[in-house]
Amino acid sequence: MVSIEDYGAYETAWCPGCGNFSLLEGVKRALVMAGLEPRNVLFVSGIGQAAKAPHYLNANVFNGLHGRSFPVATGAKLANPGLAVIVESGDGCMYGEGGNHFLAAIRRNVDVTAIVHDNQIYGLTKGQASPTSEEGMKTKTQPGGVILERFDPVAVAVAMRAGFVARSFTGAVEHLAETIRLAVAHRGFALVDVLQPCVSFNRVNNFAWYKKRCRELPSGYDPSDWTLAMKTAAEWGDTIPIGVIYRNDRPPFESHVPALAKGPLVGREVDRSALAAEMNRIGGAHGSD
Amino acid sequence: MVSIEDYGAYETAWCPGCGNFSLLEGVKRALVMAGLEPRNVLFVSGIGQAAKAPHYLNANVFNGLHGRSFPVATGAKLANPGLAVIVESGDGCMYGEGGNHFLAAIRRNVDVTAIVHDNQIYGLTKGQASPTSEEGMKTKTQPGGVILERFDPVAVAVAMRAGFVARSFTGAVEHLAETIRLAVAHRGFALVDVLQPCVSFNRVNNFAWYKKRCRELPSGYDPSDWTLAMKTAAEWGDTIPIGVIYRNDRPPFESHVPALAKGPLVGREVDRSALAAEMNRIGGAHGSD
Amino acid sequence: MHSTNILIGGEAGQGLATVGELLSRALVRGGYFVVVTQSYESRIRGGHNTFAVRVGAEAIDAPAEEIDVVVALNDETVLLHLPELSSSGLVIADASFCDADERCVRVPFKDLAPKQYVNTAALGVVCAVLGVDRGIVSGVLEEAFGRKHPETMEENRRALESAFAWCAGRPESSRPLPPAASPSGTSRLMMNGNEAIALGAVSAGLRFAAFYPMTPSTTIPLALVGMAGRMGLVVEQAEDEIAAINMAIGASYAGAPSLVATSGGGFALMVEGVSLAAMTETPLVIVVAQRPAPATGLPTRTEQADLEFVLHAGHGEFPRAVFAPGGVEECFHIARKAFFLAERHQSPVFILTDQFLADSYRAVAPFDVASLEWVRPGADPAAVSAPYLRHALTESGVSPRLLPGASDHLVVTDSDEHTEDGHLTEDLGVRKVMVEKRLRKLAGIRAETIPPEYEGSDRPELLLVTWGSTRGAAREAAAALRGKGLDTASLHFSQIWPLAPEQFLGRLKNAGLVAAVEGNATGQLARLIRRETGFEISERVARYDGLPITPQYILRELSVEGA
Amino acid sequence: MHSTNILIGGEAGQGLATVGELLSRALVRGGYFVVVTQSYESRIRGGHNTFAVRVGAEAIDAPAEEIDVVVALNDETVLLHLPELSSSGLVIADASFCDADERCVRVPFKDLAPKQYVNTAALGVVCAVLGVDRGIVSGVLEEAFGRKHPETMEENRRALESAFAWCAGRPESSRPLPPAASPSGTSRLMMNGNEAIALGAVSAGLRFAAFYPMTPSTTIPLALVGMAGRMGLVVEQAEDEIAAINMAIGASYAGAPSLVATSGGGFALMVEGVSLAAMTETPLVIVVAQRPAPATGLPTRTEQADLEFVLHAGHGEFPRAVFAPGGVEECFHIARKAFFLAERHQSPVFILTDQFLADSYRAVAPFDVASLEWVRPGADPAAVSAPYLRHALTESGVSPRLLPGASDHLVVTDSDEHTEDGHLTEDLGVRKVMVEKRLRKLAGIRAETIPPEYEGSDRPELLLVTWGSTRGAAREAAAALRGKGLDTASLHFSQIWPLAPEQFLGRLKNAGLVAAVEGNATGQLARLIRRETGFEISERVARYDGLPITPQYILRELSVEGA
Ligand SMILES: Cc1ncc(C[n+]2csc(CCOP(=O)(O)OP(=O)(O)O)c2C)c(N)n1
Ligand SMILES: Cc1ncc(C[n+]2csc(CCOP(=O)(O)OP(=O)(O)O)c2C)c(N)n1
Ligand code: SF4
Ligand code: SF4
Ligand SMILES: [Mg+2]
Ligand SMILES: [Mg+2]
Repeated sequence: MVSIEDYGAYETAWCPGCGNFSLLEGVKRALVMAGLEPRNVLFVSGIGQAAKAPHYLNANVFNGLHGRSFPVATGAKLANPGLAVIVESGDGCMYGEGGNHFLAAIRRNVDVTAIVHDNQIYGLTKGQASPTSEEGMKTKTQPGGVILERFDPVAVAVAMRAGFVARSFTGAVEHLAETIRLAVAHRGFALVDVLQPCVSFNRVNNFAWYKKRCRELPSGYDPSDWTLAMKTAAEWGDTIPIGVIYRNDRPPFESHVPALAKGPLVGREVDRSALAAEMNRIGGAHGSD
Repeated sequence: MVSIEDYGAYETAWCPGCGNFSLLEGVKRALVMAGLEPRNVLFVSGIGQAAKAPHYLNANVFNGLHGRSFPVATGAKLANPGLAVIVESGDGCMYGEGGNHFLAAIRRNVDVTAIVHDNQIYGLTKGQASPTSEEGMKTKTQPGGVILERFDPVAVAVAMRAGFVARSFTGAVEHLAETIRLAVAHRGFALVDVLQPCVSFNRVNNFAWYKKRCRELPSGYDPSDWTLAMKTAAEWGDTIPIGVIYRNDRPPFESHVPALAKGPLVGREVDRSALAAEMNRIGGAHGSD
Repeated sequence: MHSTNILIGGEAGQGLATVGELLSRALVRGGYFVVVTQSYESRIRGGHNTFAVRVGAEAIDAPAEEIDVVVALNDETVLLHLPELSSSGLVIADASFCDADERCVRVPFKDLAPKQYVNTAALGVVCAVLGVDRGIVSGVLEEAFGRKHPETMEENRRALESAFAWCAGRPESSRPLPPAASPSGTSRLMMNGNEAIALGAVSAGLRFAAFYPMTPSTTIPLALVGMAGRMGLVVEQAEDEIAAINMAIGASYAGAPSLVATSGGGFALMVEGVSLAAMTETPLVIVVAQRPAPATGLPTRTEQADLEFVLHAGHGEFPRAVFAPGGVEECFHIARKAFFLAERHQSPVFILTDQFLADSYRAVAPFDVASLEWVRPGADPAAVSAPYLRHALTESGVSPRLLPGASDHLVVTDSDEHTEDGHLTEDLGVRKVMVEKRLRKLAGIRAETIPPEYEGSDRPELLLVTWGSTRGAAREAAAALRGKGLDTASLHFSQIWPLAPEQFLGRLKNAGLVAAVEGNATGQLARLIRRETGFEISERVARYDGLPITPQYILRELSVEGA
Repeated sequence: MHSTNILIGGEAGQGLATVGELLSRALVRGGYFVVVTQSYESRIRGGHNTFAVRVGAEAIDAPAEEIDVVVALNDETVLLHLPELSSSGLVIADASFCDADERCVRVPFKDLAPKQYVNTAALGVVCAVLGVDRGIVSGVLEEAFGRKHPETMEENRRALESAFAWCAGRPESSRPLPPAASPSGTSRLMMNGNEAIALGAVSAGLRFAAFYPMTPSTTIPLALVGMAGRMGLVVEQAEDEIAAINMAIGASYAGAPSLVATSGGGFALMVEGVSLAAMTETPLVIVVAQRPAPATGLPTRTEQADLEFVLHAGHGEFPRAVFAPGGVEECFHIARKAFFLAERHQSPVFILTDQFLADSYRAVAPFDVASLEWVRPGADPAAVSAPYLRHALTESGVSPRLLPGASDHLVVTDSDEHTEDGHLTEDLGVRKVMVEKRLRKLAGIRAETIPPEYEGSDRPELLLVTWGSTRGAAREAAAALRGKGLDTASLHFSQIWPLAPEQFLGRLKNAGLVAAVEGNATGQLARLIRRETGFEISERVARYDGLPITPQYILRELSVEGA
């Protein structure tokens, strides 16, 4: 039986009071609830304050480039579907630099879970607007206020009929842990956008701001109803719904790939006689084809 | 008065029977209807069969890299808002390689018109799946059929509340020309996704396939109703709605930029005394700041 | 070197590549050697394309310029290529295309076959003219269409027959090839450079490839896709090149030997990923199929102008290997070597090819796949003590690489500078030793450098230096010059980096005159050699018009008497 | 060279950079010269950061290692930096941090000021210790906080005063600076390298900049954003670096002089765009602020390891210029030159800086902005005949560039190979002349190459070769060696490409021993010089631990007797 201690406890490079601490806690609890052992978990992250998170627990870790965690996770999962692959990074990383991969990850539907530390700001680079920053928010680099419309990852993911779309909040650790657990259990792409106060740079969307607005979905909410989900996703104002907003049971990418029917790619032998046949086919040897 | 002859007539490198020819015709007609002279029009394109289109009419042309036409257009428009800037490229270019810029263009809402030749295939590179290819479509590189879910540019654009979102079809040149005219007239980002049969590589979505499905929006359709638009955008099956599916009147990016209040950036003088003040402010000279 | 050069010309969409491939296949099956040069435009229909097959009874290794037989699928082909026709050459064309020249074989195609079988008839005519065995041609045709389009096979057969019959009555238009040195029925295969790379990669254990389509690289993933199911590969079309390289890195990290293939502009987008592979010490094979640039350039033509770019691609300093196979067989062997090297030194390894070689079919002896070994990624977890340090400092710079999930050892790596255990660090002392650790790996890579291939006397008057696909042209030009009495040697680099000057510097110094023969405008290998050895190569043969370097081009550019 | 080195240390978030900046500003206003070295971690709070101010009464140009005054905002600072303290040095710290060493000035901060004004008190103490005029310090403080936070000004003032008062009673802890050579009230400005680049760019006519945040480049767009409204600039944060460079190319094409600034990994993503700028012949200035790599590396530290990368970035062959300013004033002038060069030769121009220089405040004489010219993009449409050919073949390779919309002439350009009118072509003859046209521009660029700066005797025993930000350290090391009787000279490259060997080869040959001093592990400039001249630089001083090269580091690495 795996326990929360198996996931360790480490010093972090985060600011005191940051929402990242609860997020880390929520992730660990979810993994324990899921009964996953560290050796079978792979965290893939990008660059940013959020992206440091996997360094603060015990697991396999590939901490790659800013914005590029989805493709790395995709490659790793396809090579070894036995790993539980979790992508964890910030809003800038996943929706800004990595925007195109976000779209592709939804469409490709590989069985990875994306946990986004959404603090609506670029933390590590000291407070520029991120894609999820509110219109009008003032920063050093946007002194006149953000002009671009806020990117709503939940709305876009629902519009694209992603397999699993959820929102949570670091101020609700139980909810967060449970949501992540569900996301990890989901077979296919799963998004958990986590509202996470940044005490150093985001003075607008602070803990109180989120706390006041976040409202769990009513019991009986049917996440399989796309129209309802789209309407729910559009709510972002005095109330912000948290929970599993949309889900469907599209089979994951892996289930369509013939080569994966026989198990992971890792550790396979080369079938030399099959290879000889391929060589002859390509080379047009008599009678083959 | 500008006439269609002003836009010239050129030999193309397209396949006989391709939908691109009607699309070119529709574009020219729209420009004439809009009363735009070639010298004031800038086409920005990427790479692909579609992206060659601007070479086949008279206008200013920046034919850039595969996938990168939005940022080039953004820069050019901000430098000289006096130009009517039209982005014209293929589905692979705009939604595949250029996916992240597509998201940003919607959010940034610079006054550019995007005309996408959506043939649901990569034409120039000989028939690989594009983001808009139908699930299950077989190609040389997807011999088992496309696994990824079809990217729906219209649905995503509506979900993101883009300023102007339309769909048209090369088999309806009048409709196409009028739709493009409206898009060009719209102040802010405007998308016209044009269904365009590729006779060489897309055997599924051919002229007849589109012809049978494309249905103009009913008169009285209210494109300012987001919920309705979202529902309409979701229709893709036995009928495919064409027309202006969604629009709003968010002011364009340019209207928020102080430097553009005084006109185009092009041709401005350097204000040397203002510069001296900035130097002293940065350098901390006595009494400035 | 006796050879016959056949050029098939027409518009894109007319099926000339199919005619060319079938002709080549028939020739290879007949025991001949071929060198195919494909020249096409960046469009799907129209324009002017050619498919040239140079045929030799003995081994040949370069394209030729003079044409012996033109097969013209349209009138433009006649117009464009008559000037290149040898005096005893022939043009095979529809009667309506060609009348001005007595070298025309005016074929009444509409009498020989219905419109959609004219290409088959043309194939028949050219085979008959060359004296290719009819049985071989129809066998090849059968294999190509018999199974896929049985309904048309009868018509195809008939078209072929009427072509042979028509030719039988025109002995004056016969240009029989000399008998093949190897008998008909030989087991030689026909393959182009990209197919050979794909096969070599799979034989070396490739399990994962990601790509975004880009000419002239796309036929590598295409070949892989073609065998993915049967060989157990995952070959994924990515949303862009950045995704492609990052996917491959992820797959390799997890234990699947991985490859990406692209061309210049696509590779430009992968550059950050190259640096990531180096920092995380993830094995990765990157194929860059060169085409003329800058930017989109000439998408379907050939060039060798990305050597310096690939050699320095990526921010920061790290070891890499760069190969440039000189022919199709070498594509296979170098692809294999690339995978082993990448795994052994946990570094990015590059294969530089180009459109000419990528598309150039050749006759190759079958590879001995029955005895070839493959890469087995990762170390034995049992042999590793706890705590496991993914980036442990070692003398060679190479640390034991475990695979995630394979044991209780956790595999941690980071694109930030990291401690031995893979976690990010701000310790500047660690930084220093980690830089040194990574760079130490270069010595190991250098110890395996393929020596450049030298051919010629010990103190030649002229030495031609080449890399990559120009190997054959330079060797043939050197032989031609020797034939004319100029003592000429050739030095070919199949590996560009790391260079091992002790392998070749003496050769450079011993030559009277050294000329670098490169498919670029600035002499990139020559510059590199000077940087590494101080030796300045004074003469250059440069080509950058999108066409491959031929022996004749070299002779012309050197302006050697009577060439 | 007499100087005093003050190091302020503490955690991120403690405000040490503010203390450092105010101290530096006060010193500059007092007529002193400063060289600031900032060292920080890639985090927002915690860790260990330092801000070192080296002060001289005469011009100084390099960081120093030995510390004369430590200002410790936490106890870790005392621990870490005591070993670097000179024997007559001082540690200014809270009484609770420091007791073991008699060099400690144990300040009872809690008696001097409330907690949130302790930094101001520390500023007061260090200024008092150094003998900085109290009026100047309080003026600087007033300017910094007076307008923005008037409510706290009184407390700030009081903290400063009690600090001065407390020090007045402790003459033994006084380390007065020698009088400044230039009188107080001098008009010298304080500025770092990135600010100087931003100002230089705007003075040269910059109208558009696009960026994606990346340390240590971000302060360039930040400086531009700060003046955008008043100077009429558009400065846009892009969705990624690919967008940034393509936006800048679009803006430049349309007529706005444009810049992008980034660091290694971000630049890696721009590489395809570089090639596009070259192919479309669009002027573009690209600033690459170097930091340790590969991959994410050490995001906030310094290095000079992207020279070869930047020099060869982009597929295909095309001309470019690469600059590497040696100091803050040069950042301004080189930024200006970059814009003029980019416009004149319609090519990408690079400025290579690094974290050290980017963040290094210096005292600089105000630039003569009242008389400086700026770039006026585009040719006169009236002087161009129809049909307008954007890429007309010319002897210099430069074609008249018109701006779209400025006249009836249509401006057409293409990332594909194109004809003179800018439309895409498959004509291989055109290809050839277009390659040559573009490459011809290099001669024009080379004619403007900044000669390397030489200092020393004609036949020195030792010659130190540097580029970029290491200029000052090498010059100071050379002077020190001369002081010790070793005839040492220095040769500094502010332009890396194109090199003009006639400007410097003689210097290299005339020196007894040549050492390349570079902030990288492989000696990139040395390799380039060998490639271009054949001259092999045999000695190397390399640094790659994330810290800037200091004069002391050079002396140590050269292991020169008694250094
Ligand atoms: C290619 C590239 N561009 C830019 C950066 C600089 N960078 C590092 S983190 C970051 C933003 C981080 O924001 P986010 O992802 O929201 O994470 P947070 O710090 O807010 O948790 C940026 C721009 C980089 N490392 N690589
Ligand atoms: C960076 C880069 N990657 C790949 C390519 C190759 N490429 C050229 S066009 C194209 C696809 C074109 O598809 P689409 O945009 O749908 O245009 P179509 O040809 O279908 O009109 C690709 C992949 C390229 N030119 N540049
Ligand atoms: S900068 Fe913001 S997000 Fe990052 S650790 Fe600090 S508070 Fe958290
Ligand atoms: S390939 Fe398809 S899209 Fe391109 S020109 Fe031909 S038919 Fe049209
Ligand atoms: Mg963030
Ligand atoms: Mg398409």
